[in-house]
Amino acid sequence: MGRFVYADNAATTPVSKAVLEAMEPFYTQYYGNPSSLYSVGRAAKKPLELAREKVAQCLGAKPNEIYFTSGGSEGDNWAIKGVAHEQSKKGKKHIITSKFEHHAVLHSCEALEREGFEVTYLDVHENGLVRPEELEAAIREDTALVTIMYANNEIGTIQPIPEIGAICKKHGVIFHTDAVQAVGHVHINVKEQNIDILSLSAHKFHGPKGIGAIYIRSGIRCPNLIDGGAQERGRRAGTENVASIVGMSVALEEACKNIDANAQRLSKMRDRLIDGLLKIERSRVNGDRVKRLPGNVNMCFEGIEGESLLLSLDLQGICVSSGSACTSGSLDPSHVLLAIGLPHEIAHGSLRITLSDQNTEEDIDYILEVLPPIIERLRSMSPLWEEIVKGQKKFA
Amino acid sequence: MGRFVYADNAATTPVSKAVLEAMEPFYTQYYGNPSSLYSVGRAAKKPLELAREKVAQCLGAKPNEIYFTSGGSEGDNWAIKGVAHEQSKKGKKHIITSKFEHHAVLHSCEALEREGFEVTYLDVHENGLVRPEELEAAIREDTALVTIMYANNEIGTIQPIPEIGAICKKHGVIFHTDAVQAVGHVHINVKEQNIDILSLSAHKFHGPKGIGAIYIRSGIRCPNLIDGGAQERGRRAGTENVASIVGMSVALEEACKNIDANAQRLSKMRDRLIDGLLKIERSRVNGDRVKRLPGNVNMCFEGIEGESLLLSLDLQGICVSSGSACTSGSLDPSHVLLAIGLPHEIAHGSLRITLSDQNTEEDIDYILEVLPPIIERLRSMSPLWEEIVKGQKKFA
Amino acid sequence: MAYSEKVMDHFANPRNVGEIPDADGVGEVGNPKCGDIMRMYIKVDGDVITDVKFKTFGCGAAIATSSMATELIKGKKIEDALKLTNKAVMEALDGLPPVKVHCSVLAEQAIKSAVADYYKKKGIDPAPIVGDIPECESCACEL
Ligand SMILES: Cc1ncc(COP(=O)(O)O)c(C=O)c1O
Ligand SMILES: Cc1ncc(COP(=O)(O)O)c(C=O)c1O
Ligand code: FES
Ligand code: FES
Repeated sequence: MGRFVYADNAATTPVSKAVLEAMEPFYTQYYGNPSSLYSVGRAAKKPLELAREKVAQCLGAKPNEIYFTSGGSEGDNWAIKGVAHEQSKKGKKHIITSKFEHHAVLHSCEALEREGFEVTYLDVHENGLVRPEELEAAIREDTALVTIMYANNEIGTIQPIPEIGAICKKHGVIFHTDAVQAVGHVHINVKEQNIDILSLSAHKFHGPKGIGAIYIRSGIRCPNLIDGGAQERGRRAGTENVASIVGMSVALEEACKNIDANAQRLSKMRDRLIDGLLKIERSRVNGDRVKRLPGNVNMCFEGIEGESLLLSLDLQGICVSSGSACTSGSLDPSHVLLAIGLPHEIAHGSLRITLSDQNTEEDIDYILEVLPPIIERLRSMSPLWEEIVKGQKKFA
Repeated sequence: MGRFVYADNAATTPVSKAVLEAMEPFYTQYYGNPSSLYSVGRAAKKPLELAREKVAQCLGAKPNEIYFTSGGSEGDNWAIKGVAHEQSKKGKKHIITSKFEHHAVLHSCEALEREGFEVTYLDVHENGLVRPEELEAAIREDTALVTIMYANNEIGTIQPIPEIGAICKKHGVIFHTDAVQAVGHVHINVKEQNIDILSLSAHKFHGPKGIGAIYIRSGIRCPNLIDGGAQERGRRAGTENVASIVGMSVALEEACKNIDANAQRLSKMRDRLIDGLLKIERSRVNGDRVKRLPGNVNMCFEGIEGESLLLSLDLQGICVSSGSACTSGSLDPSHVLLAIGLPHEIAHGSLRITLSDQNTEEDIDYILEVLPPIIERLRSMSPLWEEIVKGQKKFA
Repeated sequence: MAYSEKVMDHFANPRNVGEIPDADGVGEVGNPKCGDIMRMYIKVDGDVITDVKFKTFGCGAAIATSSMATELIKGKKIEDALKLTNKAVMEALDGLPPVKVHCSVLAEQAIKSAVADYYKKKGIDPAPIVGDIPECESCACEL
């Protein structure tokens, strides 16, 4: 195996050394319960509040608008189910979202549909973008919530969040965004962008897994998902995971400090990779090429099945992912790729390469060297490819 | 400061060295998303399933009955709200619990009351124990759930769980127990004890904070609290916190291996401490002296206010608590002490000392040396004490 | 979901990949739902399968089961090849993750349909000899 390249940073990122070092003392020395009054408890309380300030600052929020959660999924569930239940008291039982949200959002919406809520799933079109005018047209008298992700986790497209925020504000509708893929990678300011609730997850920006945060604009009513003790000002119970919270804040601070430098460097690498892979015949890029996350490459190769592609890459030391049904164990290919209009057979052959600041130009060289022969080999074994080349099978 | 004694292990415990060592590789090497197919993902998946097996084994459950959560509060909310909502479809909208459950249970029940559920709060009497016959009498046709904690977090009393389990089984009612304080400290076998759902939290047995598990007997319907990805067989979404999960399993295995030895050693230490402190005039033990957790000491000293007592102890390097960690900051005395019939003034003067296997006989010596003079000093400053001594004020 | 070393070996170095231009029987099976396609070519001498090749569009398990299946029937009598079940193929691969069981069904189907094609070409009704070609159960039930 020549080289090891981890390029699945949208799935999760390695914890940085600085983050791990920041976490350790909370396991060994300051292990006290931060709600306790004595020394080892107080020693854990201050860093907890400092972490809250850091997270708030990175989002343009106030510290008392930040609540710590166990990750992005909890945040999405809390925001969507909470606001929906609260608004339904006023008879508002309509939710607007998009067709290609993360399952934490989609399945929360589906749970609400079973309770009698009505959900509008906005089209994301071929480029993977929600159209603000379509969103505005979907708003009704009884719309309780708009929930649109900041950036898509598979194809990396960045939604027109400020425009959506302005529309929601104009119509007095609460706006939640799942910003799990965006936080730490693009500039976010919840006040300027009129975001009412935002969920994030630490492990997407070199923080630990199992920790996240939610921003809830002060004044917005969003009943608890997890009731109990008085932690998080009574809005999220559970002994605080101080080590992970501190780790997250260090990771986020680091990411936000370097947003511009990383974005510039990564988008250059991304574009070089895309251009190189587009030389492979019958390949295509999924999602808008410009309005996308700096580190996101998502492509399809006709006649190729995604799982065998990623297993082959793994054998060469390259970690990437595929929206193929075969990887997920479900029979349907990625709902994201179907939402942007890809036919099943092509959606089956998708490849997602997601870079972080830890990747290098050499990584790109290596992928560009290794990938084309793998495609060739798999195609030579593929009965489908034969038909495609013979023109018996027509693709988009 | 002479000595440092951490004796608030019911609030949280320090992570053991072995646990921390077991966690580290998942931050630095095996950081992959366990749902991924490639090497660094697979390397995280196996330990995750091994951890599930260990946890299952410690509870007498099957691995596919264990789901990882973010802690005890999440587990309690999931179990109670989930079962309640499911059973309400059959018209069952009555819940039985006790007066001195943890707030994660009580506030979940209150949230359900606001939705129209009816809740019976069983008395726990002066000894802090639910009476099985009273529980049986409270069961109705429309009882959806019985939720009784395994051991109380303040006074450490251990409930008659096998009896309660048998009664619930007999009447076909689902039985959940918040076993956060019990797991790793007393023998639990969910099958033999007829427990249907059990929640636990790692940081009470030298595991990390922010991670826990729930056992749901196979066949029991308990809809999701957190919807989303296919993790935990589709029942609890969110990228798995592998490091903490592995840490928890190592901690639990260690605790369960040593239950008998620890219980024997700790209960001797506990009894020596109680006997020593009872020599202080006008002191009393809260909760049954026999049916209590091996490491739990909970006492009241008349004329003493809890916070000043614990701050004084902190100045001498002793970490203990008064009431519970999550209630501190509120003005009301502990609902647990009120539930066992203590008047407000006495409940205010409670002291909880909770030992773990890391405590020593020297710690007990030190507490016994330091505590009496503190009580004396505080009493000498207390106008209440004056009245008590003069017999103007009568206490129970 | 993790694959055994055998599966990875057969995936990385598949045996008998390719086509037989003058095959005596060709079977193509596929599942429109999950989009996988497997094509198997056989060469027959008397009642013995003397050569076999395959082409597969599918996941790692699909490719590995194709490869293993061809190994298991090469040089065997037709009647023995027809007895090969997807379970036997899976066992030979040291197992498959539960969600991948259906991929091995494709391999069993492909062999049977190649043999059926062989008989058809000879003007013999394959139905009584080949029997039912199994349906993939996974296609019907939810995973
Ligand atoms: C009995 C009991 N239940 C639930 C909890 C909540 O657990 P966690 O803080 O891990 O959410 C605790 C401790 O805090 C507890 O002692
Ligand atoms: C867009 C998006 N939302 C939500 C999540 C869920 O976050 P977590 O796994 O931390 O719960 C993820 C990633 O897994 C994501 O990419
Ligand atoms: S070929 Fe699609 S899952 Fe195996
Ligand atoms: S063969 Fe793929 S689903 Fe049955």
